[in-house]
Amino acid sequence: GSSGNEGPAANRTDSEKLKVGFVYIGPINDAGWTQAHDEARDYLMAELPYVDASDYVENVPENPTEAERVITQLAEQGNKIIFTTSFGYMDPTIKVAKKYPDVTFLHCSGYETAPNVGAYFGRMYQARYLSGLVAGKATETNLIGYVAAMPIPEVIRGINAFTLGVQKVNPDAQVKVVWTNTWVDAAIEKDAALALLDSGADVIAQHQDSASPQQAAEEKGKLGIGYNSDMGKMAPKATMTSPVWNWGPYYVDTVKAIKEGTWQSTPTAGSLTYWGGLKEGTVDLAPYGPMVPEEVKQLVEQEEQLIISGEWDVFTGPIKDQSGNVKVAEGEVLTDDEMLNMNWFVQGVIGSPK
Amino acid sequence: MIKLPGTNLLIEKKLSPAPTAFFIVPAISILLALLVGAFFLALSGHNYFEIYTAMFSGAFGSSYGFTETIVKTIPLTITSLGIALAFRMQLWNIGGEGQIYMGAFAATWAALFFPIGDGWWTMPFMIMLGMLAGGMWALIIAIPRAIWGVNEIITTLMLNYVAILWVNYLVYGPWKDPQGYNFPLTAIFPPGAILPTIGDSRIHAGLFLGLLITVLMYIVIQHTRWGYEIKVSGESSSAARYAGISNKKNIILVMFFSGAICGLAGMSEVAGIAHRLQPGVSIGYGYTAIIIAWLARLNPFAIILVSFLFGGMQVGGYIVQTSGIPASMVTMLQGMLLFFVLGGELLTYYKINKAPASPTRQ
Amino acid sequence: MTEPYLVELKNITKRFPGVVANDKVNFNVRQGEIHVLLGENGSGKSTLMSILCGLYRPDEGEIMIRGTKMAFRSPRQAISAGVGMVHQHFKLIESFSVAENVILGNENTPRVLNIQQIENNLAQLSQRYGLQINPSTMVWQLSVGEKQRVEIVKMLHRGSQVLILDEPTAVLTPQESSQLFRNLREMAGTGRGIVVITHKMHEVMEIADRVTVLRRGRSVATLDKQQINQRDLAWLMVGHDVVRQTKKKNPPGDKNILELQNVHCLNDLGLPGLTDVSFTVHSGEIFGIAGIAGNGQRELAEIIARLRPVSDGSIFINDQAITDCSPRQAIDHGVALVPEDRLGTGLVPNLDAEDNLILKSYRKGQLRRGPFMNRAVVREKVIELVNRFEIKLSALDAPVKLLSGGNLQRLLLAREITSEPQLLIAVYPVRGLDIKATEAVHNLLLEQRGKGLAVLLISEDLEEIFKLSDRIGVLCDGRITGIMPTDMTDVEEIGLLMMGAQNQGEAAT
Amino acid sequence: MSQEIFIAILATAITAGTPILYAALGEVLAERSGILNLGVEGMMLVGAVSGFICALKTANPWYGLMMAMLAGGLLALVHAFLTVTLRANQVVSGLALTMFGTGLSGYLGQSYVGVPLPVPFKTVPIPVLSDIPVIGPVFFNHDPVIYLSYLLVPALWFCIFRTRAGLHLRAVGENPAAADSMGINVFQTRYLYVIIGGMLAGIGGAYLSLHYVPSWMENMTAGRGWIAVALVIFATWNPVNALWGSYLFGGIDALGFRLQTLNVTVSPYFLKMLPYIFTVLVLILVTKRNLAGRIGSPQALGLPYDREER
Ligand SMILES: Nc1ncnc2c1ncn2[C@@H]1O[C@H](COP(=O)(O)OP(=O)(O)OP(=O)(O)O)[C@@H](O)[C@H]1O
Ligand SMILES: Nc1ncnc2c1ncn2[C@@H]1O[C@H](COP(=O)(O)OP(=O)(O)OP(=O)(O)O)[C@@H](O)[C@H]1O
Ligand SMILES: [Mg+2]
Ligand SMILES: [Mg+2]
Repeated sequence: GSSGNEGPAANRTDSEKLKVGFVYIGPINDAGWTQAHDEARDYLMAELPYVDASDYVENVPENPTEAERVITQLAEQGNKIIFTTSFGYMDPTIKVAKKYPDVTFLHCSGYETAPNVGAYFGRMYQARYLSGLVAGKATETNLIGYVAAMPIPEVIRGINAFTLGVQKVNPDAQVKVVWTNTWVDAAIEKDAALALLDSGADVIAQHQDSASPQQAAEEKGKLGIGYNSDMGKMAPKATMTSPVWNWGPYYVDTVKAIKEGTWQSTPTAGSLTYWGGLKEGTVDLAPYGPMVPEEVKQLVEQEEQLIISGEWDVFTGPIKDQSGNVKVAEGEVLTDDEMLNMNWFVQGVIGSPK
Repeated sequence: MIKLPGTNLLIEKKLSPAPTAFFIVPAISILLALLVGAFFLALSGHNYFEIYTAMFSGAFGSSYGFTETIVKTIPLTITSLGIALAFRMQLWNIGGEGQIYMGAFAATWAALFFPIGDGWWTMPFMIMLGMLAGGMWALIIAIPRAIWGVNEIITTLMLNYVAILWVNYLVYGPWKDPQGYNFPLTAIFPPGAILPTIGDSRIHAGLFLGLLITVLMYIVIQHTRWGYEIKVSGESSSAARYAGISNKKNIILVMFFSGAICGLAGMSEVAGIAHRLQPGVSIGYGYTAIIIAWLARLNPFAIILVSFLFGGMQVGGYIVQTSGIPASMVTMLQGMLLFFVLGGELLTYYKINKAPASPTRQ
Repeated sequence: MTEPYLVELKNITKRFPGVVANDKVNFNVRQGEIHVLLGENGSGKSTLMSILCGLYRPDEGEIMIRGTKMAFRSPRQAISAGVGMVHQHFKLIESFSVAENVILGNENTPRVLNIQQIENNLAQLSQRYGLQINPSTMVWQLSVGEKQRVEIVKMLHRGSQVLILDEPTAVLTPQESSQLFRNLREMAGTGRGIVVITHKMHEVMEIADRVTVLRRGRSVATLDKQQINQRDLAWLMVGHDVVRQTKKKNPPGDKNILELQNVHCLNDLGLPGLTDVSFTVHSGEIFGIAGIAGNGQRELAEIIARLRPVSDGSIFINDQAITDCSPRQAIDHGVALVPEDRLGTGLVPNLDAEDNLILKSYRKGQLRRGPFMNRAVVREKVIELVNRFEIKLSALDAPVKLLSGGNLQRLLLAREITSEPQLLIAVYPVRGLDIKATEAVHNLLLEQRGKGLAVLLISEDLEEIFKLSDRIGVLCDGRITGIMPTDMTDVEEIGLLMMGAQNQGEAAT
Repeated sequence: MSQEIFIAILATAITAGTPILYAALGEVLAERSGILNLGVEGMMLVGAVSGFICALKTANPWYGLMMAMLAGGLLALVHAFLTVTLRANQVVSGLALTMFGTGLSGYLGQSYVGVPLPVPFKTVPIPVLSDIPVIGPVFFNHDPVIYLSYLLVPALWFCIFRTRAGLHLRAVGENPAAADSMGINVFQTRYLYVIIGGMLAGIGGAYLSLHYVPSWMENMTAGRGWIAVALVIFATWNPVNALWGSYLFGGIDALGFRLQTLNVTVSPYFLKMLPYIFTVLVLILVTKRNLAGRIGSPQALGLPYDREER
């Protein structure tokens, strides 16, 4: 059942509008992952006047009982399109989708699709590669620290892309990885950054949900690369730039396509329905800090154009893994599927991909 | 007798509470909590009436909300029953959370790694192993408690973390699904390891496990000699010893079964809902169960009712988010509700009187 | 009296749920006197004094100290008004040292503690009053007598002018008691007012300057030393003459039911509790154990019921050794016990009469049905017991902690007697009971003896022992100092044995 | 391991341990008075957020710290009222407090996520002392809140074991009836120390948001309150043990990260289990050797006191 007239939400809603719902892992103002999605939700409403995206639920645990219910609830409340924005919602999304064939579901970062479930993600590795160029130019000790949350492909891919960027401009530099095994503990993340700084790193990159790794760098008078959103304001002296998400354009396009009936869930990039990158504007670099020299900005600009034009992508051979074996031969490019499954580190990364 | 600070009201103990007090007092407490909550909501510019209606109708009003509340009730009921069994013997098992995780862990092993493969035996085997693992996990605490009297509140709490870390280790490490793009999930269970659901709702056969345990628990507690022993042991260990009841044996047995039942809750969550092991199997059910068991006064049937209300409160909590209430405010209101129910508890056993102004006689 | 009383309590009333513990009680204390507060168990003595020391608040009535009206809201105020009390159950912190216990709550000790100096001061203080204690010892290491001394020193340290001692001699040896009385007399000599609570008449005769008698929460008389005589006191205390019944003679059976051979055990403090105890109890015999409380009575009852390990020696029931049995096996061998601690051990306070009545039999006979209990049969049996033993219950399902002492004891006895035991151990069976209830319990015991049961009666009341027992064993400091057939001994001889005099011609079994 | 890394691990252990230390010290006081407060996590969170907001508004971290104490104390007051006056179940009340505090902090902090704090507590090396080799960089190159804890720990130890007030506190937790009969106000004492406990928990939380991180994030304590509860037992209710215990607990992560940077792989999961397992073992050992009463476990912990109850 999906009569849009149930519940109080209906009171505030013009029932002719197309209802779009969102499920979030964190609070909407987390200055990170969830906020990026929520800003895109605002953007969506602003761009498409016929869309009502006022239904969102925050802090939904990646626990199947909870997630499945919240997703169902949004479907029940008459939402025709539902974005589920964390990996752990994959199973629940697929399950709910079976019961609501007339609702379209979009799951972020997972690998399963169904006729009415699309899987979408962003080629964050492209932005990370660019940020790697910045870091590679900046390091003096030739050691860059990387605070990483969990050893999953998304994170590993980012580390590799970043490292390739670093080594492109500075073949002697290496990237040392420390796993925190948490997404949300700012204090722990700072400790991890400090450990890296103490071991000689002078630039700290990160894949976490807080800005504390750059704050650590700033405290020690070193530099950092943020993530998720422009973290420059949290550590202005340290943050050179941050690879950021920009989901707005994709959300607008997708909602339009679904409304017009042209949308299809068929995977186009590996297991994903959509995997947008720099070209689509899904990922980007946040504005540079004042410490980034003009020549570096130009270099990044060049590389960015190269990627956007489609002439070249990050994982183009030759690429060796940590033990020196050639993983991608000269002239070859990793397929999307190989990238999505990545569980090995490129040469130049210090640490274990586990 | 207590004098309430700043008033001349005295709180006096009643000899025995009126039977109606058990219903009326919590009802009044909840009402009061809602009132104060309404005040907060109004203060932050929300329409509290609309929100309360949404919360209520979302959790109980529609057939969908209703079934979801039941889905939520299943793990809460089973865990609370396990906790209540221990509480009946005055054993403060705060370790339900860890026991759930261990139950889920063992059930997953049975489902995915049992060498004989999938078949009709898988489900009973999962149930058995899940309960065994929960029980054994509780035994780690029960044995030192029985032999040396080691305080179980803290030790059970500590083992929760160990159990959660253990499951995380497995799903991020050796048990990761090879087809799972390296994500922290085990493979999906084979069909024999999945609990059937009712119709196309999510209500799974764990419901019947829960009901079964409820009835069993009622029978054991009310009608068996062992149930009688637990009651005596819990009320007075010296009287139990005097009557020839072995406290040690009962501490161990009760903690084992308490843990086993919590383990069953973990098993039913993975077999009924998730169909695989992943982080976050339980989101604090072990702790919520403490509150439920205690509010239900350890009565198995009351536990079902209170779990249902709690399930509804949490389901409703997500519902009202779409009315613009932030998640944090919902948690806050839930905490406040507990304060009130807790404070109201007093009124069941006590009555409030005016302090005598002068020592005159009637 | 021109000079105001040191303490004056006027029309004190205190109610507890279900009882009026004090009912318009008047009581006063003069400077320099020892005022004895006499009354049966449960007559409200402790309650009255707890009100005076600020622990309880009276529902009605007033407290005057040196003529000034006081409203104590807490012990603190009573203490600063100079009232100190040694409670019946000591209020000491076991994990603290003596010195720490003594200075507790005293606002005059410096904020930062100089333990060395405090201990020196205490040593001096206790020296001055002849109360030997070592200030640095931990309280858990002390004997009961020493603990009491700590309690008294606590009060002296606080400079208490009114000293209340609640049943101070219950836990003391005769020597310790007379030492205590000498100390008290000395303290009274310094102008303090001293209140001693007791229900022992001979103590009144020994130390009282005045005596106030409480009966059922009311004060029935206050007498001066010259007016005191035992008979009147007894009459006042109990409400009627104490009738001494002649003992029904009964030829004891010749079967040895209980036999103890050279039994040793430790007490809770890990010190010898029983030393080399041997005796036999025959069927159809009441064997009385006389002795001052705390001389091994509890340990004796507990080792026979197998609640306490035996360190040496053996115990037999019907010639079968039960030395290594569990409590459950002892029950199955037919040992029934009416313990000293009725509500704590003998009964489960929060459970109802039904659950309490089946405590020993729930796993036996018709009450069980496989793993289940046959609740119907249980209820039938319970109703029968309640009627037969005339237990007054408000409801079958009310917690027994609400029952009166007499009914509690009836309930306990009903359960133990109907468990068809071979041996019934009754520890202080009439403690806290009024005359009528006492008679009923005594008759029950005699009746059981008549049916061939062996009874081990433990009591501190010589009158009771003489009235009921066929033979008397005397326990002193964990040893049996003598065993005499009742008709071949008298109170004097037993009293001597209780104080440790060894009996030469020990009567063999 | 080189000396620098060793120093760095120790120095980080101190920073990481300090929020736990403050919360644990507070819980030591509450439990010493006989009240188990499982609401530490909630009190820390509310302390963190209110301290952050106040520091932001007043541009002074010290005011923030005071506000955190106030907020933590107020929350503890609720627990005290429920458990001391109304004699409610301490476990349930503590759990409710954590729930309430978590929600309240998230609610209050809504618009402060991702806002930088311009005035955090800064690291201030202590002259002379910080120049001592090893000792200096480990202990004397920190922020004022840590230095405060160096003073607080011995002060609390002294108070608990060497002063009249401490004697009274311990007496109330051991045997409230005895303490009461000696004129110690059991209710007042319990209120006092539960509230002080809440204030210290507030500082613990604020340390995260005012120095450690420094910013506000929902749920930023990430379970440190529960670790503090464990630490109290680990420390056998003794502030001095709590000090090194908290450094040990805090140092586990620091150690794990340093090992990672040295390319030593230790499973972080097993590493993180250690403190919990230690705590259980300590409790078993303490109880088994029947030291509980003598080593500190307050005998009346968790039991409501009713003067006229029999
Ligand atoms: N392993 C167990 N699991 C469940 N309940 C048990 C277990 N062992 C004993 N019980 C229960 O505990 C109670 C006491 O058991 P126990 O065997 O000591 O009784 P019993 O009186 O000796 O019985 P029986 O005469 O049948 O041996 C019984 O009610 C029994 O059902
Ligand atoms: N705290 C209490 N709560 C409820 N009832 C009480 C309490 N204290 C005493 N009573 C009741 O009040 C009455 C008087 O008790 P109290 O302790 O004053 O007697 P007592 O004369 O000291 O007896 P004993 O010789 O046994 O010490 C008894 O009926 C007792 O059950
Ligand atoms: Mg008394
Ligand atoms: Mg058997």
